[in-house]
Amino acid sequence: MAEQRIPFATHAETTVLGADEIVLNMGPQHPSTHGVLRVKLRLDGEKVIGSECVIGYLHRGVEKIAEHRTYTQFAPYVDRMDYVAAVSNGLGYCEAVEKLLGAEAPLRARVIRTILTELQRIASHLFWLGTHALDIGALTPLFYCLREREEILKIFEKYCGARLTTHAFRIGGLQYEAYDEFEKDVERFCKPFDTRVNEYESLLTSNRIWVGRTKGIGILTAKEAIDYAASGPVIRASGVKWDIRKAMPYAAYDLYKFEIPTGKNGDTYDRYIVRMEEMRQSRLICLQAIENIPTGPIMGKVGKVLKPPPGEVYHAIEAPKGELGYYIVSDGTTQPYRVRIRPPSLINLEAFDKMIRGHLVADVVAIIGTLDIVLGEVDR
Amino acid sequence: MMIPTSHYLFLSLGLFTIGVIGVVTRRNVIIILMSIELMLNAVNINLVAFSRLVGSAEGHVFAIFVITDAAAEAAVGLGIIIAFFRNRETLLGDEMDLLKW
Amino acid sequence: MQTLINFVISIWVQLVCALVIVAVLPLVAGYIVLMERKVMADMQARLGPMRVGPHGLLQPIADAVKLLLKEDIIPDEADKGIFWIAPLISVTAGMLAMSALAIGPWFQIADLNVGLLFVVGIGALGIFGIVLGGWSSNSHYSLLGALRSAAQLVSYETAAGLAIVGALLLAGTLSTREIIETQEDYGVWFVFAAPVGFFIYVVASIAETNRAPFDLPEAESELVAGYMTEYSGFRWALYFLAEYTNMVVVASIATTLFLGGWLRPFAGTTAFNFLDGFPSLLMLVVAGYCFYRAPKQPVKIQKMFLVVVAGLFILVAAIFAAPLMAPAGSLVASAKPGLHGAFWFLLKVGLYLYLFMWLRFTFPRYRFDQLMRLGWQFLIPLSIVNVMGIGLALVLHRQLGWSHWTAFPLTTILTLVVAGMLASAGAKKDKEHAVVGEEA
Amino acid sequence: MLDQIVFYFFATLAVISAVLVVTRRNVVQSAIFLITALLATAGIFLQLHAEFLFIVQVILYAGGIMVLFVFVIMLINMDVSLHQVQFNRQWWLGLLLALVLGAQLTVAIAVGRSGLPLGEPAPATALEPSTQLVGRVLFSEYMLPFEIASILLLVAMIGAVVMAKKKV
Repeated sequence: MAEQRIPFATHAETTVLGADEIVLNMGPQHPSTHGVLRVKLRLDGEKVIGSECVIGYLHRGVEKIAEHRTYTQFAPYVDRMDYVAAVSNGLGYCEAVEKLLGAEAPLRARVIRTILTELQRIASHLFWLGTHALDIGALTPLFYCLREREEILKIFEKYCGARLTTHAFRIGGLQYEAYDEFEKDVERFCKPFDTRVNEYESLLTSNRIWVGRTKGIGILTAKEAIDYAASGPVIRASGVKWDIRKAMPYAAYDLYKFEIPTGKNGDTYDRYIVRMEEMRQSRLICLQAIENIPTGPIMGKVGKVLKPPPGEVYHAIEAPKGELGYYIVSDGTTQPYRVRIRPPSLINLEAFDKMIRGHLVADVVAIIGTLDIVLGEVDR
Repeated sequence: MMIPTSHYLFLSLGLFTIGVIGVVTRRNVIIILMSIELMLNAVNINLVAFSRLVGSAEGHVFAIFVITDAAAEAAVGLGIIIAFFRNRETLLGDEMDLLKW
Repeated sequence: MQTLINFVISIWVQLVCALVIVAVLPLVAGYIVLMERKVMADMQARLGPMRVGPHGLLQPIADAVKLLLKEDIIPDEADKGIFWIAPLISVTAGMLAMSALAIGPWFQIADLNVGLLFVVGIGALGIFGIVLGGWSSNSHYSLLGALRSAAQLVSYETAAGLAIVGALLLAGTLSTREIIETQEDYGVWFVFAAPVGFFIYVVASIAETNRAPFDLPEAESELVAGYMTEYSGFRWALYFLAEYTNMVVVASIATTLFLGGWLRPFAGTTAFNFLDGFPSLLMLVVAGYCFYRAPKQPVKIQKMFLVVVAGLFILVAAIFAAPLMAPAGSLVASAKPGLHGAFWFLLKVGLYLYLFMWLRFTFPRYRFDQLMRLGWQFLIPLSIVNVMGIGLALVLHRQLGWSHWTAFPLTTILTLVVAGMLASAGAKKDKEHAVVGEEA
Repeated sequence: MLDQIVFYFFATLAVISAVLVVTRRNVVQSAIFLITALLATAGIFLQLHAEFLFIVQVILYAGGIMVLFVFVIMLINMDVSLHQVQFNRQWWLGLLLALVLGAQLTVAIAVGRSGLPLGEPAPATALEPSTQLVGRVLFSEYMLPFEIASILLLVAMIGAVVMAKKKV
């Protein structure tokens, strides 16, 4: 047999396949790569000894598009990055541009933004939980999770007319006033939600199979997590208490009390526990916020044509998946000179190869799931 | 109308001979192992046919022993083949010319 | 010619049974799929198939037609002959295994004196279909699925076999018919005499049929569809047919060995004779539900269809009731064991399958090494202990004259103690593995 | 009548598949035909009223040993062997052996006709070696060989594990 050479960027030292090594190509069409991620795995039997992620199948050049749109026109595009958490994307962009303009949204707008973003965090985590459990083989939680997520999407729909790519916020505040039943709807969702989370946990948390499949899988120590610049639940599960909502408060987070859940071992199980706890905390934030939504205007003074002064700004928010940063350079015209987006999924995905080495094929899907990537965001 | 015992013997002979030819002429060790299984099988037919002829269960008992032996042989043989293939990347019997490597 | 006719006449019952199995089993498998989808929908707070026929009742037929009409794609690099024949091997093995099962005292193709071993052994041949199909597809996913499948089946076959041995010790025979008759004589199903054995068999049989949480060979999220990744259309359907046939086979084995086969609950106790009315009653309840739902169907033809279904159920109820009403000794009355036996057998098989589905929709999937560890380090030792325990109980009962009520509970408790020890040892080992994993 | 049909059917099947085992180039196909041959032999056992042996043959040979074979064949990369010469030049030796064996059997039957009634039909129900009888003989008279066989299996198992391990 001719020696088969497979280029491996991450594993250059041994490129010749031995007698019992095979290369398995997972994706881009694969049920559990969450979109169009392609993973090339080098296997010894079922053990992974090397991997390479091939990304870019969903690249749409979002950053380049920004250079040919005005600041306002570009706002809906960011919804299409992390399409399961569109509200968070919008929040990050709007706040970044506001920072560039030197303006600030009124308090009422910020509180409503906070509520919607936290609901979006719950929705995103629910979607993650369902698909992650499905990857590991538990079919049923997905449908329960989607049931709850549906409630949140209904609130979004009532608020701004869209369910998925909401474009809920405007630069400088909000376009829409909260509808009449808004507080009631949020409360109706949040009040029983913790029993729902408990319900999911009763299906999974102490299940022997679930624990066996997630404990000790894909370990990322605190130091490694920092070295890889991981963020969000991934770094928190490794024991690093890093949450931009606390570290650099934005929107109205400084008004509310909430905890930052952290894990100890940095394995898949800890990331699961952290996300479950985050859902509970988000629920608490929502409940605190709807108690007292301040009255007042919802739109700040930003003018009709946005023309920020020349300069640059970096603004990061804590999106459901981690630190979502916008770096915007303005040359004083109506269009941004450059927009660079720091997507949490992409940065977290870089730890994938580290996490997967030495585990089995079955763990690959568990680790892809636990990183909670959305390919729209990875590829942009 | 019954079948004479000699017919079983000829069948057994046929299978045994084919097995022998396989062992002698093939180069692939897996097929050689399979040919040996064929020969053991031929023996079993004999044992059972004779057991029937003389009316005792001993033939069956021996056939069971033969099958046990075949299982042991297959396990060890295939173990050797895997170890061999891992080291030499070939399955040809005539290239198995070292006792230790 | 005359001999041939005589031969056919002498085996006409078996021929009819065989025809029924070959002709009806695909349909039954289709309806098991429908039942599974409905059970899944129920557990997942949704409705499941509702479009084809009232409540999706005709869905299996629509699916079958669709699969038959689909293009039969054979991959270019596949080993065509083997690719072609592999699903057939699986199906044939499954159906052949059905032939020695006694579904009710009347319905049995062959009462072999090695009956149960025949079912187990022939059923195990289906693995060749899976392995060869996976190999011939020439795809890494298929190959991995096939390898997993082979390793899994061989491992769990051992545990299942030893669990069966435990029950066989109680029965003292391999003939399926006699096993059930022994349980009738004992007056107790073997599940109560050997509960641990039943547990082992349940777990092992799920693993053998590649069902969740042991569905690694076709784990959707990992291997796409495992050994059937490259299959499509009718051949794919054949694999599914084989899988569901195998489910029916293992459920039938469990029913025969542990759940009293065709016996009614409390078969020997005349005080419970009112249970004979249960089959008719159940059918009437189903018919009543159909009548209740019929007016709510949106389309007229669906209403009529449901009424027809209800009518059929009433007819079946009448058939079950007839032997009870008829005067004793008449021909109709003598049909009771056959009819009711089949009912109870199928009911138990259905409940067993329901258990399968329940587990499938509740548990996550095992990983391959965990699966192997569970099989080799827990189930197989436990099943050996179980065999010894049952042997001990039989010695105590038969040689030393202990009563059933002390001997069997005692050995069961002993076995359970061993099971606990095994489980705790396994947990300790798991921890060590985890520690090693952290270091590495 | 039926007996004969069954016997000759299975005998033909066994011989044809045995020939194919030896002549096929592809190892997987050989393995499949070996399975067929083994199942045909099982059928002959059934025709001989050796039901227990029939099922042992199916479970152990076809279901166990052959799964092992197929498993190993799949583990080992097949592309290598397809392009090599599969036969060596010893066919004359094989033919010679076949002739010798055939002659031996013919002589044995011709001479032994007086000793053992080999040409006679096998008795139908002189003895039905059922499962129970086999078990009784196996566990009483042949207890020692049985135990030795179990030790043999144990040794084989350990040997196979040791050999297939990566680092000895």
